[in-house]
Amino acid sequence: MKFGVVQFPGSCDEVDAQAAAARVGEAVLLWHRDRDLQGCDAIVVPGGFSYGDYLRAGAIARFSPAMESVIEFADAGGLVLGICNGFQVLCEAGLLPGALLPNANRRFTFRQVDLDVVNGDTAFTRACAPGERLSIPAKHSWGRYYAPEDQLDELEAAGHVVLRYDPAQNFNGSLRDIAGVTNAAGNVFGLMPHPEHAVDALTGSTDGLRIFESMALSARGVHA
Amino acid sequence: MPEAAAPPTVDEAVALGLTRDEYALILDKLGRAPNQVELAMFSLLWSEHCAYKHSKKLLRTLPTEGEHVLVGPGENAGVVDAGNGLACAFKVESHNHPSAVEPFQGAATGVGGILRDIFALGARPVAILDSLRFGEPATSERSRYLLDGAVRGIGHYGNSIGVPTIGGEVYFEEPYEQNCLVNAMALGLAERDKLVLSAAVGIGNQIVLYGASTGRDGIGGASVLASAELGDADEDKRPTVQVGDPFEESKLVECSLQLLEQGLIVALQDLGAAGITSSASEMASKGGVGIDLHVDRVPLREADMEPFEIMVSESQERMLCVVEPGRVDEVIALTDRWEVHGTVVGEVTDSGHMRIFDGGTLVGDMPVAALVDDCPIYDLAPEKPSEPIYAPPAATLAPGASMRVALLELISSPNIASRRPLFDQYDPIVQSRTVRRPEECDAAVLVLPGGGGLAASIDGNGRRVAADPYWGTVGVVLECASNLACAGAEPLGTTNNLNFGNPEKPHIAWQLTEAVRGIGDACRALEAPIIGGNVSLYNEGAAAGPIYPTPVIGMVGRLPDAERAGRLGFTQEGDAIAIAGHFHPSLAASELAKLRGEALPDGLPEVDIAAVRAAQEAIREGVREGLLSSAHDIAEGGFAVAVAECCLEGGIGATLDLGPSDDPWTHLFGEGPGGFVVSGHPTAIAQLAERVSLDVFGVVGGDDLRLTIAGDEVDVPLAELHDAHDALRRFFP
Amino acid sequence: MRARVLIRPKAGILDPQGVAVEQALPALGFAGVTNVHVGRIVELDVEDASQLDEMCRRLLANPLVEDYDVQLLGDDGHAAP
Amino acid sequence: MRARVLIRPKAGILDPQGVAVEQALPALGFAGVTNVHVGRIVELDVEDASQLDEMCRRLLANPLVEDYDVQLLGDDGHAAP
Ligand SMILES: Nc1ncnc2c1ncn2[C@@H]1O[C@H](COP(=O)(O)OP(=O)(O)O)[C@@H](O)[C@H]1O
Ligand SMILES: [Mg+2]
Repeated sequence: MKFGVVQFPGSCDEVDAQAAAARVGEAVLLWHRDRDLQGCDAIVVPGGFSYGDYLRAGAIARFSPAMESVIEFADAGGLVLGICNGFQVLCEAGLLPGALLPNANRRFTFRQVDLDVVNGDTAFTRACAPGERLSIPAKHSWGRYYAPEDQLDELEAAGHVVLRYDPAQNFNGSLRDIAGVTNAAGNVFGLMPHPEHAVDALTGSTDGLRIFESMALSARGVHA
Repeated sequence: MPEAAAPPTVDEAVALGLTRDEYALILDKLGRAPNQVELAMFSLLWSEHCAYKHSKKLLRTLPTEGEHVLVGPGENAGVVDAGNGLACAFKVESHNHPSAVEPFQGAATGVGGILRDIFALGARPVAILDSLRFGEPATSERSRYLLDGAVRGIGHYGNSIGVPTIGGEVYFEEPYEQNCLVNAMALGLAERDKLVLSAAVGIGNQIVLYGASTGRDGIGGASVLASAELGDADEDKRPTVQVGDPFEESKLVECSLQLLEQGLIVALQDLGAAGITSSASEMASKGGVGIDLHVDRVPLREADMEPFEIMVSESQERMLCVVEPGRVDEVIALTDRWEVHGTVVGEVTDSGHMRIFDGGTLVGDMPVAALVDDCPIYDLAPEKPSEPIYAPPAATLAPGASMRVALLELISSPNIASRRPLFDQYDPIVQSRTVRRPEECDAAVLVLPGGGGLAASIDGNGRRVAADPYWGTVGVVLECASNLACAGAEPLGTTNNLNFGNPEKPHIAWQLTEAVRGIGDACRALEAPIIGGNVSLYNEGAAAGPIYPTPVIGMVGRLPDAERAGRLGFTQEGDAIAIAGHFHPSLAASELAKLRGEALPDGLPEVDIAAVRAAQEAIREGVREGLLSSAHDIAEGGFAVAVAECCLEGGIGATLDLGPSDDPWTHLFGEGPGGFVVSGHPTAIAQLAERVSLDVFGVVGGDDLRLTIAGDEVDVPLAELHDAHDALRRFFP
Repeated sequence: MRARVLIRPKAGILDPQGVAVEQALPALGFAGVTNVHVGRIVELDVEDASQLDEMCRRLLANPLVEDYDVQLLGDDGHAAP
Repeated sequence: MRARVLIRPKAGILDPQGVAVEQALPALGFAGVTNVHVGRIVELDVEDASQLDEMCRRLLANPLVEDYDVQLLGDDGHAAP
């Protein structure tokens, strides 16, 4: 199992994501200017402030050569995980539905949040117990998930809403408390909280490991 | 040398901040009148900020050597040995004046500046701490505006560049109303043998400038030198506010570290205050060489900048490095990869002079020694003021208030209430090292490769220093070390930022002299030498008067095992609660005295520094051995507030009986160094009692804080405590 | 030629900044201000103005959540009639 | 009456957003775009348009780093002549 973590100028959590992925497989960094995905089995688009998040979070990074390859990889069914800024990039790139808007509280906010696993039967959550709650840190200023109402209905009906915030902890004002969604094919997943920062009890919780373990199972074609 | 226009007059020199005598000395050093470019450069390097004219003699009295010190004062930051072949660089720096003008950008560029000092040594920045001072937020709209802006600015820069902000401190006092303080401390990690210094070496080596292009940032001061081309009409072309670009700096960090990793450069230096002038001159001075600079090669953000403007520009996010001629192409290629395009702007010479060229013409030529070493250093004329210089604070606690009311007022007072509404806006975990986040422990803790840990704390208490500059400062240094002890760490080294008023005034000179004496004595006694710092003087207004004297102390310590890092909050129902240490509480200059509106006392009780150190060692060992469930040092608000904080952080109550007391208020709310609230299994506490004086007062449990003293009972439900503690939230709508 | 792009949150999408401004104004003594919205402007010199619309759709604005207007500016920097 | 406030970084002040956009465009195949600046717009209904200037100075803009322009809009939403 080989993870590739895309590194943009302004990425912050790419090394953390690489270290987290390395707990369940091999993990390499992929330079934003290179089209070559080095035969990775799964791609992580990491958190941070790619291109300073200037203009609009994720707006510029999505056009990098590496992202062009990631889009092809996703279209071919490859596993792609977008974390925080990576979620924003995947939405901007049209790989995921909806958009992320400035937090309702108008501030960068750090908080350890509880997430309900709404759909434990996806390529990214299959290692989770049914109805499991994950304690994972969130930290961002552009995390308010938005999609038109009818699209939200479809996403929920189709089980594409994968993670929800505890309603009392939805500081960014995401519609329907949505914290993470997949695409229709189920091979692309984005979430605002940072699973790569919840992989070691010493520095917080280990709940985030479920996401990476799930991807490893999926890449090996194991279906829980 | 070719002299175009007539040289600037002595009056222009004075307008640039030089004295007439200093100007005469420059004439003497050059053997002629300095031209426009030269005068601009002298005025910067001979400024208080660069030359430490009024503090250098005092700083020389500080202890700067110790077994853990790898690099002491004099470099961009000091460096200590973090073990396992790792070195930790750290330093605190102030950005007070810019933050008072525009708090968001002022604080943001302050963080950017201190981070550059860290990676200029080849260390990857791994943590930020901030130290803030404002006027009273409840009554001052300006203070709320400055607070909000500074916090947003620090978060903006630190969060965006991916360096965690793991700790800090903030206090609110009337004397900071006009002159707020924004100090930022940063830590960096490097492999010991990969450190790089800033001395320019190797005659013929090339000087490469990389990072942001150069604009007219921060040259407002020098604008008296502007020639006709850019007259008053274009004043606004000289922004008074510098805008930070954390995105640019994040590329600078990665590029700089790769340049070093690949061994492509021989020296590295950030461009801070005084821009390329001080960076190049200090590199030349440290290397005992000369440097030729070609201003026409410097990439500009704006057309037609004059040579002197380029030399003094304070544009942010720029670095200077020294490169062997054969390596220049590789260096440029790497800077291009990171989009921080490097340019060769000069070379190292054996002339011993700074020579500035514009399109081949020599436009400035000065001995490096004259620029860097020959600035006069002044003696202070310290004198203890005959009467108080600070007005008493406004009383906010009703006379005759009960101890219960006093406790809640203290817990909700701006100086004690939870800082969560601030640090919620900072990313404390990026880079995956953070073992103790803000409020989990008195010091922040980072885990290192191999499982050891680093603890960091930053502290200051202007009110106590104002009451007694010597013992107040000693107390600040001791509190910093106590915070480390609660984490289980012993100090490796100390940094400091001296925030004071106008040192040319005898009573400010006295505050400064006494404070530095206090730092020196305390750091010697703790064997926590000073490895760097910064000085910010003239923090006073004509009407407002001086700020409280505010030495800010930053300390970094080491723990053998990060898994054993201490915690502040009670954890275990049934644990015994004890007050331990060498603690002699007093209400003098305490938070309670402030709430009561009492004037500052003249002097604080003396402290037995050695006894406090011994207590810190006992607590530290107890934490390391895992004897203690929690440890928390007693600071603002005294014992009662410390216990309340342990309850709030642990989410569990406590019941204590302090027995009879001739002075219950002092026992509950008195302050002073050397006291700790610890909790643990009764047998463990008994073990600790064999090493440090200790009294068991109660047990952990329940949903209330119940304190009985001299027959009076104070009973507060945790929920009520919690709401009171959240008082700062309302200042961040 | 100089152009200005006005980018606004789509109608119906919460605009926290607009709300914050609207709520802050009365406290400062400004009454009767309503319907406040905060957006972005991008001003730029373009050789080929026909590219502007595509630039907006692909980069400057996110059509899912933002509306945009392109204004071509005369040399006086004001919107051409 | 509807008003629009254009807020831009002052001349001479670093505009990181403008730089980022300008550097991104060529990669997207948009050549010949220069002098890019990114600012904010605030659009609002005011009863008393004479208050707008003070509103800008006190809340909407930061006069230290930003310039602002006030436009009064006709009902068609276009700048009044
Ligand atoms: N209060 C202080 N105590 C010890 N060292 C200090 C103090 N103030 C400044 N220094 C040292 O003086 C040197 C110059 O400081 P500074 O001008 O802030 O450097 P820079 O421009 O790189 O930030 C640094 O090595 C700094 O550590
Ligand atoms: Mg420096």
